Amino acid sequence: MDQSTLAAQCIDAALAIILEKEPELAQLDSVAGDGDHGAGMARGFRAAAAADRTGTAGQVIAKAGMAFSDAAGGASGALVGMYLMTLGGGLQGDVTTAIQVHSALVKAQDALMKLGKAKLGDKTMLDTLIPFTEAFGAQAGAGATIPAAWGGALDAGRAGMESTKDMVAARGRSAVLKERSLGTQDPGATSVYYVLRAVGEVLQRECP
Amino acid sequence: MDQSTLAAQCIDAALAIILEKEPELAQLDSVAGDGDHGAGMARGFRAAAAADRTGTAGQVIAKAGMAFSDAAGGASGALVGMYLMTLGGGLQGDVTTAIQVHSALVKAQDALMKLGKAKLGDKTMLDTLIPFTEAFGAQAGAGATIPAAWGGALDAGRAGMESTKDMVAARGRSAVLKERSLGTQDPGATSVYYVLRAVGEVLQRECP
Amino acid sequence: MTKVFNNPVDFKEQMIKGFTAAYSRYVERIPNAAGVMVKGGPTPGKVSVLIGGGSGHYPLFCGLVGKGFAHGAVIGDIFTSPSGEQCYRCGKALDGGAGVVFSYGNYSGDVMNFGMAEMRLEMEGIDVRQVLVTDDVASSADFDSRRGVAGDFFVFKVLGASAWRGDNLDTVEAMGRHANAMTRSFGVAFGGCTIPGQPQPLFTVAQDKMELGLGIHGEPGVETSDLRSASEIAGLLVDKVLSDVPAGAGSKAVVLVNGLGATKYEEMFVMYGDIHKRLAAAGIDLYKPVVGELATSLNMEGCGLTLMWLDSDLQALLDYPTETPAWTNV
Amino acid sequence: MTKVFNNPVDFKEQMIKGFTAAYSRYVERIPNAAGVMVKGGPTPGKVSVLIGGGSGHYPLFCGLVGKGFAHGAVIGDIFTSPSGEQCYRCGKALDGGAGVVFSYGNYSGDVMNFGMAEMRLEMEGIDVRQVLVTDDVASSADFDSRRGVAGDFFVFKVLGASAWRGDNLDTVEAMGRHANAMTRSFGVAFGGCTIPGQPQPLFTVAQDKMELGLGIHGEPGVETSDLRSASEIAGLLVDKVLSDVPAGAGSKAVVLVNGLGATKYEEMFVMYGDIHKRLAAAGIDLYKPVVGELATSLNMEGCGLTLMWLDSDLQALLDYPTETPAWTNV
Ligand SMILES: Nc1ncnc2c1ncn2[C@@H]1O[C@H](COP(=O)(O)OP(=O)(O)O)[C@@H](O)[C@H]1O
Ligand SMILES: Nc1ncnc2c1ncn2[C@@H]1O[C@H](COP(=O)(O)OP(=O)(O)O)[C@@H](O)[C@H]1O
Ligand SMILES: [Mg+2]
Ligand SMILES: [Mg+2]
Ligand SMILES: [Mg+2]
Ligand SMILES: [Mg+2]
Repeated sequence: MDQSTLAAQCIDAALAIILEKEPELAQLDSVAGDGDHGAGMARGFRAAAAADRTGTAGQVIAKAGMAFSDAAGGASGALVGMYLMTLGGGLQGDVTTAIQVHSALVKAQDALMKLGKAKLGDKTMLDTLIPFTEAFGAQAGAGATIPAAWGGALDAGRAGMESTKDMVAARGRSAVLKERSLGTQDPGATSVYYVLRAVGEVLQRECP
Repeated sequence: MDQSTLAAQCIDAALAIILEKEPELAQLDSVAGDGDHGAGMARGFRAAAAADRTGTAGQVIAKAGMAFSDAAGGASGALVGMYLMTLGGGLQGDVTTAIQVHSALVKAQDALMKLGKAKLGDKTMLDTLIPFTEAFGAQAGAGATIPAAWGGALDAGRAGMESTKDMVAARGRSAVLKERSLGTQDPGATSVYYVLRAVGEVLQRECP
Repeated sequence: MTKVFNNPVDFKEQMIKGFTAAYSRYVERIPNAAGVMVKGGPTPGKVSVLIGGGSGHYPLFCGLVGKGFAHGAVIGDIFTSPSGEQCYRCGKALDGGAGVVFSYGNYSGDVMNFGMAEMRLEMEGIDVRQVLVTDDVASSADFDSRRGVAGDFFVFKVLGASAWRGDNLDTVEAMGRHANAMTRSFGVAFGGCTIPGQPQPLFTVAQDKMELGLGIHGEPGVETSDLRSASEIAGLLVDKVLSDVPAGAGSKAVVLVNGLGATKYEEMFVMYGDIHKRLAAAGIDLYKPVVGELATSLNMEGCGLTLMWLDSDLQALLDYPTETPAWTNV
Repeated sequence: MTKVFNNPVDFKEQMIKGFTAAYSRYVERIPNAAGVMVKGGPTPGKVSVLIGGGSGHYPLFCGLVGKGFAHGAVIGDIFTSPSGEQCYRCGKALDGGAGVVFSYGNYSGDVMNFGMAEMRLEMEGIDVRQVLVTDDVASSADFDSRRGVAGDFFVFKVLGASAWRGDNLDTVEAMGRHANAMTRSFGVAFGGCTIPGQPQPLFTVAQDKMELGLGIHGEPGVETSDLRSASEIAGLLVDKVLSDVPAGAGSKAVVLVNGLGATKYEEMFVMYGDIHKRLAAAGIDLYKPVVGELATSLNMEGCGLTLMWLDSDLQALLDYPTETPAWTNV
């Protein structure tokens, strides 16, 4: 399978898991937010999956990101859209090593942080992303393949996601409600983990 | 006890029973009406009980009717107010016989019918009033005292009230809903019966 | 639920006090009466229009008092006609010497109470006319027996404009009757409202059902049906209203999609797209449509469609400038 | 419950279609964008004001587009900021050559998306300014971190009037910032709203409780308390708003009691009586109070109090004539 098809399959897998989890995400966002996270992520990935899929894997992801951003709207539309656009832009030409992927993941994460001005522990999607990307980097440094590094980093992402339960939101809509968000997992951290896991399954299956 | 005090006591008794039954009347009026019958009757009798109580029994009742009408508003405010005003006007001077009372009841009933243009069987308060007044007249004709005639006529009033359950409304707000009012006792027929019964108890107690 | 009140028994009086405090730039209290009138009172030598009914329908009735619209409103308790005494007092306060038109939705309580007030005023030499609004096609096959719902707005608007521009009593009355003859409404409900202080809504509707032909007093509809999509509801409303096009109607009509309180603007806009298309397809030239809350029923869930077919008279009166607490047009 | 919709996924687009069909006498669709603009588009040589945000808040945002008010509105999905792309397209369509002011409530999604649009437009040589509304005293002790609620209405009104009367970009921006600096709100909720297609409201409030410091996106409040009487709620709202009187405030203030959707007009009037008395007792000269629905949250039960303290600049702009679908003043 060529890399752009693989990228496209990852986007399809993300769409599938988000559609499946939409009610759960809506519910999580209604505790201290406005309940639209599930619908927004679904709109975003529907548009991403319908975007033009010509060009390199990086281009496919970047175009998906643009479509995502426009369709989803909201904080997560801007953030995830920016992330995907930067990720795509970071994946130049043929991508063969986990090191290459890690460098693109870091760039995308930096762009997201610059846009949203949040940091680790603020109870956002970054609490999934940052530990995932760090673990991915460690695996990549130790010479793991892309699917192996991805698969190996998921546990860190999951732990990060789960840690948001005990956090008080410092960014985004929920920040106003402070302690009210305690005890509930962050919707963005949750959706991002689901997407990472779904992408990991595609990589495992398609690049054995 | 003089007759105007007696009249005042009847109004107090009416107020007491309506306040007790207010939730039931509200509930009955909500089935095919607008739910305000309990509140309206309560407002009406509160005002009636607070009205000037000088003069003859007839004058006390007429003034209570004026106050009732103004405070209650709505269909029942106009109808019951008109009824009490006419009833008071019909009770001239010293009232000693049931025949005298019957003639005033008939006048009041006629005024109510003229104002509301309803007739027996239209599922209104008239379905309590008309049989009650007729039975009262029969007892009066047979020589009964006022309390005896009143007490003896109550069963006819109650039967009339209960008969409204099987009627389809032809007048008032509920008329629009037709069959939807079937099975529910008319709120106005119910409140009027409660008032007649409460007045009967006062008469029994005070004019033994 | 209705949650904001003090003692339910004082609800109406406190509401009038708050309303007149907020909108003293448009209205003033009618002394010793449950009513309000345009600031400065009636204009000597001109006809006045007195509207009224129970409360719980804001902006009906008091929100439509002001320049170019109604001269006054008599205010009953929640869903309860004002008493004959109050109608009398307000009618009397509003007479500028050229007569008063009473206008209200056709409910038996209102008919009796306004009727008694008319009798008293006529005895005092004040010329009173009555224009009853009977726009709800769901409520009866017989036009004159129908109740008044959101059509009140258009009929009052026409009456007010006619009086403010200086028409005589006969003309104002005739314009109002003509407006009513040209107005039709039909509504649906998805849930009942709660009278202040009551523990329960007046009626409930199952999640997957709706009521057809609702009133604006928390009465349930005349029929229950399955809940439909916005497009299907639009079709139903249009069909019902167009099933009874007034005799003599031209093609132009002003259109109102009215919310009853808890069915909100966005929902009504979604539905309005289909209503517009269907009315246009039926050959109707839609004039200045309005989507909003002009005749509510506390926090009832539901909405309705009202059309008033226009001729040049009615259109001119509809466009007559007004300034009131709830409605301003230039 | 939100009951009237077709496919929830198409809700926004169908709403925009219905809105523009109903109000084509005031607005037109911005081509290829989720937005509307005043009929005829921007005036060459004049500053334009673009407001926007998620939908579910009607008359915010699109209902306030028209002469004298906002030139355009960019429309997001229910409670969801419009995307950077849509903000960009609408901003671009609205530039009349003298620059564009973006104004919206301060929510992180809106800040990011309008921010990205600003960057793109500036790259194309269009001068863009941003006026964020931060009126909700409940949301933060830090003024600039507060979210925008019903204060949107006054800030937009001032911005629109300043632009329509021909002020330059610096002045329009300065007037808007000044309006925001002088505006404070606080709200309470009695029940949550339901997003179209969702089976449950976003939050529920026990019958005998209320939420203090609610948002207008169906977020619960910052604190739960026992349900109070109308008078006590009035006292609470006044106390909270007056706990943070802006520096430099004079004594005159325009007052809004805003309903969130399912708390109705009569309830708000009952409460308004006490609000008026308490504000007057605190030495405030109340200017043109409004009791109505100017910033809703679908069918949420709740209401809030907003004050904008006035000087002669703000008063003149507030009084500037407007004609929009949801607000007209002469
Ligand atoms: N500034 C931020 N930086 C990173 N993530 C954020 C930020 N603000 C919000 N988020 C994430 O976005 C999620 C909410 O997304 P969504 O509900 O779509 O946006 P909105 O708050 O506009 O309704 C949060 O759960 C959080 O993970
Ligand atoms: N035309 C009428 N004649 C006699 N009784 C009537 C008439 N219309 C209504 N009623 C009585 O009034 C009752 C309703 O009273 P109420 O709820 O106070 O008035 P409204 O219909 O104005 O809300 C009905 O149950 C019925 O008994
Ligand atoms: Mg959200
Ligand atoms: Mg009733
Ligand atoms: Mg009633
Ligand atoms: Mg959102």
